[in-house]
Amino acid sequence: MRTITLIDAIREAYQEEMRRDEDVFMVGQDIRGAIFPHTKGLVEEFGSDRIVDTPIAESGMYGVALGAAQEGMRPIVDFMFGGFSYVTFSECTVTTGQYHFLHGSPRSLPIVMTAGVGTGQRLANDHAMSIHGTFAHHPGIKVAMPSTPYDAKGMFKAAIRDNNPVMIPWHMGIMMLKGDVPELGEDYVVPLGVADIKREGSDVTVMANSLQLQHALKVADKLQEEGISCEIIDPRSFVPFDLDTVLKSLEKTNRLVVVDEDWESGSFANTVSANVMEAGFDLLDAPVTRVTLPNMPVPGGYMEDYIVPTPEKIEAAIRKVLA
Amino acid sequence: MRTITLIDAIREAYQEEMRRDEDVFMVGQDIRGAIFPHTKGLVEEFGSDRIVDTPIAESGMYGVALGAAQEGMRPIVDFMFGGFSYVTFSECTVTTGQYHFLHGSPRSLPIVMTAGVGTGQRLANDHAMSIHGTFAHHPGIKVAMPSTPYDAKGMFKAAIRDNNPVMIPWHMGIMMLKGDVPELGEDYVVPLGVADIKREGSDVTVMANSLQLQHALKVADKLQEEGISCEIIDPRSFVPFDLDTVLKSLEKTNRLVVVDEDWESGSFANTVSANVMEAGFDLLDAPVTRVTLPNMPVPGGYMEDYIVPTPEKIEAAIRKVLA
Amino acid sequence: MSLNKKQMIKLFTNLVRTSHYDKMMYRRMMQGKLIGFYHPAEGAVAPGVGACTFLKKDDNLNPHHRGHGIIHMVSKGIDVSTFLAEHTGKETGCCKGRSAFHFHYPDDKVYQQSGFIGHNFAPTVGWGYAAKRRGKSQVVMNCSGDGSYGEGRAHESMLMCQNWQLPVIFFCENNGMAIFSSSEEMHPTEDISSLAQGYGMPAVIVDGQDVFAVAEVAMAAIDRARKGKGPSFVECKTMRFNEHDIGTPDLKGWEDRSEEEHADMRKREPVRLATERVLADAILTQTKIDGIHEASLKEIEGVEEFADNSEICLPSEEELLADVFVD
Amino acid sequence: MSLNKKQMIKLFTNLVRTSHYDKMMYRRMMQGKLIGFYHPAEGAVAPGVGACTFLKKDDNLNPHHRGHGIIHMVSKGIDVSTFLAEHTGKETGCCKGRSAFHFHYPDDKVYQQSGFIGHNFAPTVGWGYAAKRRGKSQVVMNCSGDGSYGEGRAHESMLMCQNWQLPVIFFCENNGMAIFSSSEEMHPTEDISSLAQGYGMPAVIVDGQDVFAVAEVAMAAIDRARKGKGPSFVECKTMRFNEHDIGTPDLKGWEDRSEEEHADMRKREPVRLATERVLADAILTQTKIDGIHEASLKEIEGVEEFADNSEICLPSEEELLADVFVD
Ligand SMILES: Cc1ncc(C[n+]2csc(CCOP(=O)(O)OP(=O)(O)O)c2C)c(N)n1
Ligand SMILES: Cc1ncc(C[n+]2csc(CCOP(=O)(O)OP(=O)(O)O)c2C)c(N)n1
Ligand SMILES: [Mg+2]
Ligand SMILES: [Mg+2]
Repeated sequence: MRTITLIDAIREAYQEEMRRDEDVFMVGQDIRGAIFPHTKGLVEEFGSDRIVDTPIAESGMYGVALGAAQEGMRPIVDFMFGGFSYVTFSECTVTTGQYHFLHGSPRSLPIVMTAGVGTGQRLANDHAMSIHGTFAHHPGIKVAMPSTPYDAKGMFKAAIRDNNPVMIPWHMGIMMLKGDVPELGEDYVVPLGVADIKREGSDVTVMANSLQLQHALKVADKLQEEGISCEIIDPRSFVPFDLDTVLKSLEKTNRLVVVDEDWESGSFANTVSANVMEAGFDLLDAPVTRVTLPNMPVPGGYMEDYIVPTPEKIEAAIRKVLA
Repeated sequence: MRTITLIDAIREAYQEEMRRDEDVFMVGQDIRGAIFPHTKGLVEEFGSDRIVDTPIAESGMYGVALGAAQEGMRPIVDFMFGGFSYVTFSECTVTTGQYHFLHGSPRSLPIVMTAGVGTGQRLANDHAMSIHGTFAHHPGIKVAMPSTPYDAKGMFKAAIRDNNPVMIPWHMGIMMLKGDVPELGEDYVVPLGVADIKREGSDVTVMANSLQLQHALKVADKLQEEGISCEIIDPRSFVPFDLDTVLKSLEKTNRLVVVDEDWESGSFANTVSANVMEAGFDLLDAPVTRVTLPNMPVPGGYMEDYIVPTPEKIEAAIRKVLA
Repeated sequence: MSLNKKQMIKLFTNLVRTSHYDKMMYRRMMQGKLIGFYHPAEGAVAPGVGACTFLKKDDNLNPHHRGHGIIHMVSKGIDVSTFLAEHTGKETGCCKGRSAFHFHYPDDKVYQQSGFIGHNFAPTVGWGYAAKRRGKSQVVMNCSGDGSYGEGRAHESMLMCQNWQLPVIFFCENNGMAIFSSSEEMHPTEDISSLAQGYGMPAVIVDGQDVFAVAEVAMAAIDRARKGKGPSFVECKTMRFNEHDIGTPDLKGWEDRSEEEHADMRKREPVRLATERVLADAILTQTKIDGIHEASLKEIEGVEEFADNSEICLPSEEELLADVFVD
Repeated sequence: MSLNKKQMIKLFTNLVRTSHYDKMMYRRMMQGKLIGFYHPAEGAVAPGVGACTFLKKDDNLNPHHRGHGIIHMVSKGIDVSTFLAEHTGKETGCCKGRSAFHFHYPDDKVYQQSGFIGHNFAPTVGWGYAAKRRGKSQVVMNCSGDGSYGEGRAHESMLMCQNWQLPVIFFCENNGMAIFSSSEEMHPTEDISSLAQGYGMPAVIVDGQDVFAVAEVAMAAIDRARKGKGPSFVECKTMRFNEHDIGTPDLKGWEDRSEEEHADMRKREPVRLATERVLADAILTQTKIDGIHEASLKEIEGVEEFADNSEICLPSEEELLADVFVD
């Protein structure tokens, strides 16, 4: 095991998969110069016909990926910031999601989409919004987000090998988070669709991902001192979603808090809540409680800091379901 | 009272509001020639600088509305089919929704967006998808959808007078539905944010809108014969959402079925379910049960017919929550 | 480039075939025997025939939505029996009856028919990229209407294809109309192809009623692209004889298109023009021509029988859900 | 059109003021005294000054994101003390400290600074539509970079503004770069303004380091638009002296921009060029020039004090939620 950052783990995934398969390539804007460090040094190794920079033209840029995937290649398309995917939204949701199924399911579209997402830079809404919930609403696209360097490397590798379109953003707030990953050369993947219990516990189940997972783990440490035992589940994938792991945990805890850095209305948190209610009503001793962004555009400046889910809000939600 | 169709009711709303206020105008594609009949005859009365056709350029077309609204006008922008809003999605969700709030809330953006939505024409996904759930996920935009000619006229008038951006699609499956509306000249609005009990009942609450409301009413008639009494609530608005009316109904029925013609994952139905659970857990004798589109692109052809929520599926859900 | 006799016969044959196909689609739609809608191509069959008759199997094709691509696909040599089956919602359809008009012939390099106008442009860059990267002499024939060039995606695609000198033909079938909107009103210059100037992309304008003229410029553009000389723009001036899609009124702006306009258009019906030409040039005799019509009608009868004798399949929701993703 | 002395002094003064403003923003960012990021305008102040100095209050302005619009807004005469307050997250900011870089001066007809490049183009059509419909002689100055013209929205906007002959100036500040990407690589022709040809829109190219030259072409374009003669395109060839935004490496493609390139650029620093010109033409004396610098620095000191003495406001979630919609 070595200790590396989440963003370096993502880069290792690209490198290993591009070495393994000639058809894997990346397209984005300013990725050769590494506007975010997940693409640092890649152009030197793979050349600028596999690390492809385009004009500021998101539809054309995404079109490189879409057309090449139809031609049997395996593109990774980097939107830079998650919100920029909205600039070519019809293609990257509807066109992409319906391609396989609507055509009678003869050919799939192995496109990986990625982008930095989330708050923390105080840049406001269009540079701070989450996109996993929006993509999870649109069928035919897998959606996942890693929370640790280990998961990041393994999940990006799984996404690149997946024959379906996968949207896998990474949270800018944990880009420099360090963690253990296997030695270089040890090939591993973290399968999409499998949740991970990041901490075992017995009193309450907390579902959280990415930056919010880090917050939740901190809160769990603190509550442990009071004798409150939190089980922390990282969904890792939103589509497909591993509901079973959550239900199993609820058999023990009977209480669920879902933390989701996204607007409450239409959030993935709500999807979890609704499904848990339908599939596990009798398991619940308290209503599923959600910690999300309030239904307002994410403000920039200092105001960002206290609109987002914080350890304090997570703690309060946990205390509420335990009350 | 007169009896007119839903689509004619919408047109009357446009006419009356455009006569009342010079700043109200429409922009779209082929609206002068009335590609859908809600704009029939408008250009003759209002001229082609108020009934504005643009090239096939959704961003530019939406830009007419956005820029004119910033200049203090009150545009109605018609996307033709709901899915076409995705072609300029960043503008009509993020840019529009954040305009007022992010700028410190000094000026609002009175844009009305509309489009035909929904299944029934067997044209498949991109021509058959719903958009109310997606828009309801994005803060700063009101979202509503009428279910009857009376509501259609009153809600479109309310939307045009509203100082906020409003997305108000209409369902193609009930475009020719007839119903009573007040005489011409009798000015009325149906305020956004107020749900309507379309049928009173005591055993189970069913929330449904648009075409699905019609289905639900039929099912209620049928079940009445068996002595099952359904209370049917039309939310009318998704944002703002009138949760109180639902909770109040649950005090009586303790059972809720939410019908929503949208994909299950990330649907408005899930938002209702999650909020009802948090706000009314103790009112529920059974889990909130949802009837939605399955998480797959909407197929065209004959297959469309039995993927959508049907009276049969609604009936089954009602029986399930009553079991 | 000048066409030889064999090429002219092939073009003429495809013109006859495709115009019968279009009529068949029209007839069936009127009979209630098609799913969804149909955008008739009458008057505008020559561009697609000219563009596609000499494409190779490995060349990428984006068929124009007018005629739902049948003109282009038949001309390219694709078996369209599964296309009609799809349009009738049958299990034997190219998309198992799930797609309405969104056909898919990946082996023949037809990947999509988007319901969103202008959504052909973005993946075009990717097809061109793949062709270039793999060093194959594959070309991309990207056919769409004048109206589609309103979309910003057209710009992004032309820009990027010219940057990278991709083997792409921007083949614009300018019928002067987009639903009710005339291109005079919706485009600021006389020719859509003036856009190409902005990118330094070569452009040519051709009489889109003359299948032979179209084929000559298309072949030159294909040749150019195949030799690695980059993209070009071909604008065909063509016509739409009927309403936009069956059942929609036939307006310009908000008024009926005039009788005169219709009468004028009909004078330049492409099959008639081509027939006059092949007779005048003694390429074909009237007997041969009659034979071509007969064979076409026969072919189409077969396609209709295949579709009509196929089943409607109604898989369960579970089966469909299992088909959303592959393993 | 040739500039009179008063106009030249106004331009020179704005050039000095705005370049000090830009330096102040740079300094504060380096000191950790700004929210978010800052895209320095050094080397590229002349275009914004030339474009905006003679706009009227009622003219619509889309300021370029470089310099976060401060060049353009100061030149238009907007009070930017609330701009710096916003960029420091204060309650007195033009957006109550909520926006980071998304400023808003609706009374001065500056409606937005989008975080999405190219999102200036769509509402431009609406501003032009409103101006035309109301029959006012209002013009729209739409300033953005070479890179922004990659976006399809640029095409849709130019197409529609030309169709409707709207009073819009497409003012392209071509610094040859977009983050790390050179316009040589990302645009297929020498000049971005070649795009205008596609729409039959008049275009002019000007030395963007020469504020007086820029002002002359800008004034002509404004005049044209104000007289109802339709849109036009102005391309300023300018430079970016620093990295894209503070802290990002200064690369071209993926390699450092060379020392030579930097040295060459600095030779054409716009304030120096303008100073030489006003001295040579005896428009201003060195003493007057010194006075202009001093006054600018003083003005900026005031703006900084205002921002620094303002409060950070932290309203409650409820207060904020109540501000999402108006009644
Ligand atoms: C994004 C989008 N906008 C609008 C439409 C509606 N629409 C369908 S066909 C069409 C006209 C297309 O015109 P053109 O490209 O000239 O082709 P033609 O129909 O004239 O052959 C329009 C506006 C659409 N399908 N997609
Ligand atoms: C839609 C979108 N894509 C990409 C970006 C990232 N981005 C910010 S500035 C910029 C470069 C803009 O270049 P240009 O328009 O030439 O202006 P310059 O920065 O050179 O002054 C890019 C790519 C963005 N903000 N929005
Ligand atoms: Mg056309
Ligand atoms: Mg630039």
